[in-house]
Amino acid sequence: MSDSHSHSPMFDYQPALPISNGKTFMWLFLSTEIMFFAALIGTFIVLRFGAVAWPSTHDVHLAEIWGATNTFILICSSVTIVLALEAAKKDNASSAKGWMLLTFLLGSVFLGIKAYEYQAKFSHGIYPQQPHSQIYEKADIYYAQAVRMRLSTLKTELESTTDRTEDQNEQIEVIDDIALRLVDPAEKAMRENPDSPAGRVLLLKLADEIYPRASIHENHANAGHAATPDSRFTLVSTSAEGDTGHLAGFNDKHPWLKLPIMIPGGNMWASTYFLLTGFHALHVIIGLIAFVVLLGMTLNRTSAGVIENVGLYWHFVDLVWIFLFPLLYLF
Amino acid sequence: MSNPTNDANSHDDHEHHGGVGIYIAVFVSLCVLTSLSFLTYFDFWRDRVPMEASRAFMMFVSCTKAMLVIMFFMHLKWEANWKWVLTVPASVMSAFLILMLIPDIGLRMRHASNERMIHAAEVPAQDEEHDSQKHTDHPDDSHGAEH
Amino acid sequence: MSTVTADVHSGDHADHAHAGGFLRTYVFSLDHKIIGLQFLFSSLIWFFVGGLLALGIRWQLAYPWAPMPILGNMLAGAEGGQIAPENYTMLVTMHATVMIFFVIIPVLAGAFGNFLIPLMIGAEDMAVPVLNMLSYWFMWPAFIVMGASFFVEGGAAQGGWTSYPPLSVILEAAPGSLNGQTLWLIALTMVGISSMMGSVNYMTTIIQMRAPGMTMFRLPMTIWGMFITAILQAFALPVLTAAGFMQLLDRVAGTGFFLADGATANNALMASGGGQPLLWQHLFWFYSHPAVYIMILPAMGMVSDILSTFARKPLFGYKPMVYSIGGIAGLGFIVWGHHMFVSGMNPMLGMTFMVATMMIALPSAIKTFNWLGTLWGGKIQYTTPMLFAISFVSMFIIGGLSGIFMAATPVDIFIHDTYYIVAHFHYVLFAGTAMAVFGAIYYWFPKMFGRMMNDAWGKVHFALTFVLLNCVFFPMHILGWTGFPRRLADPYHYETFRNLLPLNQFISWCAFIMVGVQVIFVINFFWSMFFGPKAGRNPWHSNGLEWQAPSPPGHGNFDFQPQIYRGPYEYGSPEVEEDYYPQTQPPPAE
Amino acid sequence: MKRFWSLLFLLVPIGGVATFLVAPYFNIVLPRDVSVHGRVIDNLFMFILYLTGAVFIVTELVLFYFMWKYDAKSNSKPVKYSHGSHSLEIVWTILPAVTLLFIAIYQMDAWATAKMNPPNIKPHAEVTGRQFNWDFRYPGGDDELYTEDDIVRTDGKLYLPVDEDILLKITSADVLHSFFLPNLRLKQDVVPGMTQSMWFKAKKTGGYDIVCAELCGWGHYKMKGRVFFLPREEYDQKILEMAAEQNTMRVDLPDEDE
Ligand code: HEA
Ligand code: HEA
Ligand code: CUA
Ligand SMILES: [Cu+2]
Repeated sequence: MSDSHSHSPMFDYQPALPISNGKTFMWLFLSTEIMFFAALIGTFIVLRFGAVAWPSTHDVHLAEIWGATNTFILICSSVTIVLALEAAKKDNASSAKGWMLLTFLLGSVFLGIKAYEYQAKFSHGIYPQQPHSQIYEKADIYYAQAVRMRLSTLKTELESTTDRTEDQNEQIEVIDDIALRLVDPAEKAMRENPDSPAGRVLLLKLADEIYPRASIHENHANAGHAATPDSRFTLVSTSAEGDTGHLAGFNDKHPWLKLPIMIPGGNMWASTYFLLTGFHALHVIIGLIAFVVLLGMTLNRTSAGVIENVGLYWHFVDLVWIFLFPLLYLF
Repeated sequence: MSNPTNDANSHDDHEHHGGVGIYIAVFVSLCVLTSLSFLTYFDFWRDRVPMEASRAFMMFVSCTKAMLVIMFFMHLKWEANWKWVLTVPASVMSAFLILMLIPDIGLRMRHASNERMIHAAEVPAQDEEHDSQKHTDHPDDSHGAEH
Repeated sequence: MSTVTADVHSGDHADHAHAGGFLRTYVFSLDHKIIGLQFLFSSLIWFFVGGLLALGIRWQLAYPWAPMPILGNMLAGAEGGQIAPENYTMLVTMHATVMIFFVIIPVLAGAFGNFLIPLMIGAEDMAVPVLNMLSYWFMWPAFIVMGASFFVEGGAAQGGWTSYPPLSVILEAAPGSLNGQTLWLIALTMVGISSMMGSVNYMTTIIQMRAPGMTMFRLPMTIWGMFITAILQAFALPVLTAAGFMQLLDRVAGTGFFLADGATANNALMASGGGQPLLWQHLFWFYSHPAVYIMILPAMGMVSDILSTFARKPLFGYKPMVYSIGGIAGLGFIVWGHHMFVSGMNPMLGMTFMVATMMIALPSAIKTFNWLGTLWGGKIQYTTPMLFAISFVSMFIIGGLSGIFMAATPVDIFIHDTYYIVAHFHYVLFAGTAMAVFGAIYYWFPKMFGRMMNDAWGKVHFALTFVLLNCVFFPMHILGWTGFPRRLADPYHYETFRNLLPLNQFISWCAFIMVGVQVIFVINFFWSMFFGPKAGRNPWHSNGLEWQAPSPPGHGNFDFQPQIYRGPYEYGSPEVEEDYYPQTQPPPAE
Repeated sequence: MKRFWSLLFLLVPIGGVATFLVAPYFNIVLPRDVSVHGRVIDNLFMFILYLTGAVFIVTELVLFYFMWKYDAKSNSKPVKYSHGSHSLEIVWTILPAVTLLFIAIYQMDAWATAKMNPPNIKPHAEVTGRQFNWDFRYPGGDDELYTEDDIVRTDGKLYLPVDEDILLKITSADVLHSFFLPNLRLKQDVVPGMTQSMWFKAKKTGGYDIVCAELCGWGHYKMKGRVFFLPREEYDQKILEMAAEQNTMRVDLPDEDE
C-alpha cells in the first residue's frame, strides 16, 4: 500500500510462490503477452501458408542481413540487461547504469534499423493503404488501367504547369514512353484477344519494367535451379545489385513516378509484416521507456527487483523477435 | 512463510546463479544458432533438404534459442517449480490456438481463390520465347498449390 | 456490534480526509473498495442503458415500424420515433455490447472482484493498487467512445456484437460501419486493457496475498470463481485484443486480414485481399466463448456462498466444485468452434468441438447437483439474496440444458441464429448472472454501505422479476423451435413467421413491465444507502472473512490481523454453539 | 403463504412443460419438414428435448422439494452437517458423462450426412448471397455452370426438382449471409471467397421460404427468397421457360472484340 501513514496494520500473508508480487505480476503479464503474440503469429502462419501467392523476401525489399543484425542486437541487449541486473544485485550502481544505458542504446539501434527497413518498403510503395493499395496482386487489365491512370494524372499535372523546366519535359517524355511502349500494346492485346496469353505476357512485361521482382530474376541468374519449384529459396546467391537484392525498375529510376506495382500476395504480405513488426516495435518502444525511467533511478540492490522485472519483459521482446526473424525473413 | 513485505526473499537466494561466464556462453550459443538458420541458404543444403524440413529446422533453432533465453536470461533454470505453473499454460494455449486455426484457415484457402492463382504472376507456358527472362515456376507459392 | 462499526467508519473517514481530500478518496482512489463501488455504479448505469436498448428491440418486434412512444426519438433518432432497419441492428448490437462489456463483465470482475477479493482473502488491498485504479479509469475512454458512437454520422456499430467481417470491415457495407464500428473497436480495446490489468492484479493478489491459514482450499467459492475468471481473461482477452486491432487496421489502414479475395460492397471491389473472414470468427470466439464463462463463474461462486450461508449448511462437495470450475475453464478454451458449426468451418473440426462442448456440460452438472446437495437437509432462510441465488440455480439449469441442443451439431444447423440461441443466452446471462448479481448486491450491500437493504421490497422485486423474466425468455425457446431468426428487424416479412406476432407482443409487454419493476430495486438501493437500518459486521451470521471486518471496512480493511482456521462453509458445525463458525474464530481449546 | 417461495419455483417446471405442450395448439412448432433427411434432425431435436426435459423436470422438482421440506420456518430437524459425498459425486459425474457421450456419438452420423458427404452429382444451381438478395444461376441446357447458356435469375425464386438429390453451390458476393431453409432443416453461412455446397432431397412440392440467417446489414430482414420444388416435368418446363426469358432479356455484350 502506498499510503504508509494509514492506521491499518501491515498484514501477514502466506504467498504461494516464493517470489515477489512484482515478479508474479510480471510473469502473469507475460502470459497474456504470449497469448497476444500467439494470435498475431497464428494469423500470420495461417494466412501466409494458406496464401495462394506469397512474395519472396527480396520481392518486397526484405534483406536477411538486416533481420540478422537486429537479431544480434537484441541478443546483445538481452545480455547487457542481465549484466545490469547482476551489477545491481552486487550493489554496483554505476556499472548497472552503464549496462542499462547500453541496453537502451541497443534497443534504439534496433528501432533505427527497423525504421530504415520500413523506409525501404515505403519508398517502393509497399504498404497497406486506404482506399486502394499501391500493390496489385496480378498483372491484369485492371493493373494496366491503374498504371495508365497514374500516368495520365502525372501528365496532366505536368502539362498544366506553364513554364516547364527541362526536368519536367524529360518527365513527360518518360511518361509517354511508358504509355506508348508498354501500356498501349498490353491493353491492345488484351482487348483484341482476352484469352490469348500474348496480352498477359505484355502485362507482365509492363509490371516487370515498373517493378522487377527479385525472385523472377534470381531464378534467371541461377538457371540451374529454375526448374525446381522451390528455387526461390535461392536467396543468397542472387544476382541482385545492392543489399536489398532489388533490380531497378521505373519506380526506382524515376522516384516521382510512383506507379502501381504488381506483387502477387503483396497486400497480405504487407498487412502481416507491418502488423507483426509493428506490434513488436511497439513493445520495444515501451521497453525503451521503461529503460529511461530506470536510468533515472539509482540502480542499486534495492532496485534489483524492478530491473529484474523490466529485464523479464525485455527478454520476452527478444523472444518474440527470435520467432519473427525466421518467419518473416527466412521462410 | 510469513514475511511482512514478502518482497525480501526474492533476490537473495539466487545470487550465485547466472554469472557473467554463463551469460557469455549463452550469448555465443545464441549467435551460433542464429547463423545456423542460414545454413539453409547454401546450395549444398538446399539441394538435399526439402523446404519443409528446412523450415522445421529453422523453427527448431528458434525454439532452442528461445529456451536458452528463457532458461538463462530469464533465470527460469534456477527457479522453483512455480515456473511451470506460470509458463506452461500460456504456451500450451497459444500452441493450441495456432494448431486449431490451421485446418480451417491455413489449409482451407487453397480452394478459396483458385481463380486468383491461375491469374497470378506466371507467364503462360506456351510463350516462353516471348520473354526469356521469366520462367514458369511458381516464384510465389510454397505449397505447390498447383497440385 | 454496530457501535464498533460506526466507530471504525468514522475513524476511517477521518483517515481519508487527511489522506488527500475528496478527489483522492472517491475519484482517483487506490482503495479496492472504492474502485469496486465505482465499477458497480457505472455498470448499473449502463445496465439501465442496456435495458432501454432492449426495450427498443422489443418494441420493434411487437409493433414493427410503429413509432415508439417516448423512447423512440431517443433510441432511434429517426422521424417520429420509428425504428429504421439499420437502427434496429444498431440497437441489437449496442444492447449486447453494453450488457456484456459494460455491465456483466465489469460488475462481476470489476465491482465484486475488486470489492470482495482482498476482503475475502484477508489482504489490505490489491497487489498493485495503482494498476487497479487505472483499470477502472481505462473504462472511461471506452464509455465515452462507445457513448459518442451513437451520435456520429451513420450511428453506432451495426455488425452485431460478434462484429463479423466483412460486414464490419467494409466501410460501405452498413451505415454504422462508417464510424460507429471504428469507435466500437477502440472502445473494446480499452475495455480489454482494463480487464487485462484487473485480471493480472487479481491473480497476483489471490496467489500471493492470502492471510495466514487461508490455504487455496479454504478460499470461498467466490474467490475461486474470480480467480479462474481472471485466468480466463488473461489468456483469452489478448486474442480478442489482437483480433480487434487487426479489424481496426482493416478498416483504417487498408490491410486485409479479414477480407477475402474479390470482396465487393455496393458494387465496389475491395483492394486488398487474401484474408479470411472465418479467421475473425475463430479469434473472436477464442475469446468470447471463454468470456461466457467469465460471465458466469464469478456468479456461480457468489451463488455458492449465498446458498451455503442461508441453507445454514456446509457447501456440498467443495472440492468437486473447485475442480469443476477449473474444468469449465479448461474445457472452455477448446469449445469455441461451437459458435461456428454452420459458418463454413471445416466439418471435421465441428465434430471435435461438438464433443468438447458436450463434455463441458459435465462440470456444470457437478456444480448444479452440488448446489442441490447444499440445500438438501438444510434450514433454508428465504432472504432476498437467497431467493436470487436459488433462482440462479433454477434458471441456469434451463439455460444450460438448452445449450445441449446447440452443442448437437445437426440440431444446431436448424437452431443456429434463431431465437433458441437468444433464449439460451438470456437464460444464462440475464436469468443466471444478472439475477445472481442482484442477489450479490442484496447480500453484500451491508458490507458495502454499512446498511441493510429492505428485505420486503427486495422480495417483491425478486418475485416480479423472476416471473416476468420467465415470461419474457421462456417463450423464446418455442420461437426458436419454429426457426424464428434473430437480428431480424421485421420477421413477419416471412410467411412462416407471421403467426408469431402475438407471442412476440406478449414477450414485449412482459419485458416492458419487467424493466419497470426495476424501479423498485433502484429506489430500494438508493434509499437503503442512506436510510436503511445499520448493519453490524455480520448481519447474515456468515462465516466468511469479509464479515469479520467492519461494515463498511475502513482503510486497510481489517482492524486485526486475520488468522484463518478453517474453510468458509462451516455452518451447523457440532464444534460450536451457534450455527456458524467464522473462519477467524479459533477452535475451542480441547 | 408459508410455502410461497417453493411454490413459486414449482411454477418453473410446470410453466416450462406447459409452454411446450401448448405451443402446438397455436401452431408454434417445428415448421413442416419437406426433406428426406430432416426427420433425422427433428428426431434428434425431440430426443434431446425429452432427455433434457426429463433432467429439467427432475432437477426442478428436486429443487422445489428441498425448498418445501427444508424451509427453516418449518424444518425442526438439525441441519445435516455434511461436506459432500464421494459416491454421489461419482454417480452424478458418470451418469451425465455417459448420457452426453451417447448424444455426442449418436449424432455424428447425422452431421456427416448433412455436412461432409456431398452426393456425386453436378450442381443444380449456384446460389449467391448479395446485399440484400439471393441470386441464382442455373447451368442451363449443358448442365455446366459458367457457360454461355447459364440462366441467371435475380428475382429470389429458386426452382428445383422434387424427389431428387439436389446439390447447390453456394457463395457470397459481399458479406456473410446464411442460406437457411427452415422447411428443409438446412442452414449454411455463405462466405465471400469460399465456395460451399449444400445437398438435400425434397419430398414435397410447393414453395418454401429462404431465410437469410446471418446479419448482413440493414436489409438483413428483407433478404428473403422462395424455393419451389416441382415435379421433374414441370421443372424441366420451368427451366426452358426461364431460358427463353433469359434470351429475350439478354443484352448483348458490347462487341468490342470483333
Ligand atoms: C454465461 C453465459 C453462457 C453459458 C454459461 C453458456 C453455457 C453453454 N453454452 Fe452458450 N452461449 C452464450 C452464453 C453462455 N453459454 C451466448 C452469449 C451465446 C450466443 C452468442 C451469440 O451468438 O451471440 C451462446 C451460444 C451457444 C452456442 C452456439 C449456438 C449457435 O450460435 O448456433 C452453443 C453451441 O453449442 C452453446 C452451448 C453451450 C453449452 C453446451 C453450455 C454449457 O456450459 C451448459 C452446461 C450446463 C448444463 C447442461 C445444465 C446443468 C446440468 C445438468 C442439470 C446436468 C444434466 C445434464 C445433462 C445430462 C444434459 N452456447
Ligand atoms: C448480459 C447480457 C444481456 C442482458 C442482461 C440482456 C437483457 C435483455 N435482452 Fe438481450 N441480448 C444479449 C445480452 C443480454 N441481454 C446479447 C449478447 C444479445 C445478442 C445480440 C446480437 O445478436 O448481436 C441480445 C439480444 C437480445 C434480443 C434479440 C434481438 C435480435 O436478435 O433481434 C432481444 C430480443 O428480445 C433481447 C432482449 C433483452 C431483454 C428484454 C432484456 C431484459 O432482460 C433487460 C432488462 C433490463 C433491465 C432489467 C435493466 C434494469 C436497470 C437496472 C436494474 C439499473 C439500475 C440502475 C441503478 C441502480 C442506477 N436481447
Ligand atoms: Cu443476408 Cu442477412
Ligand atoms: Cu460458446
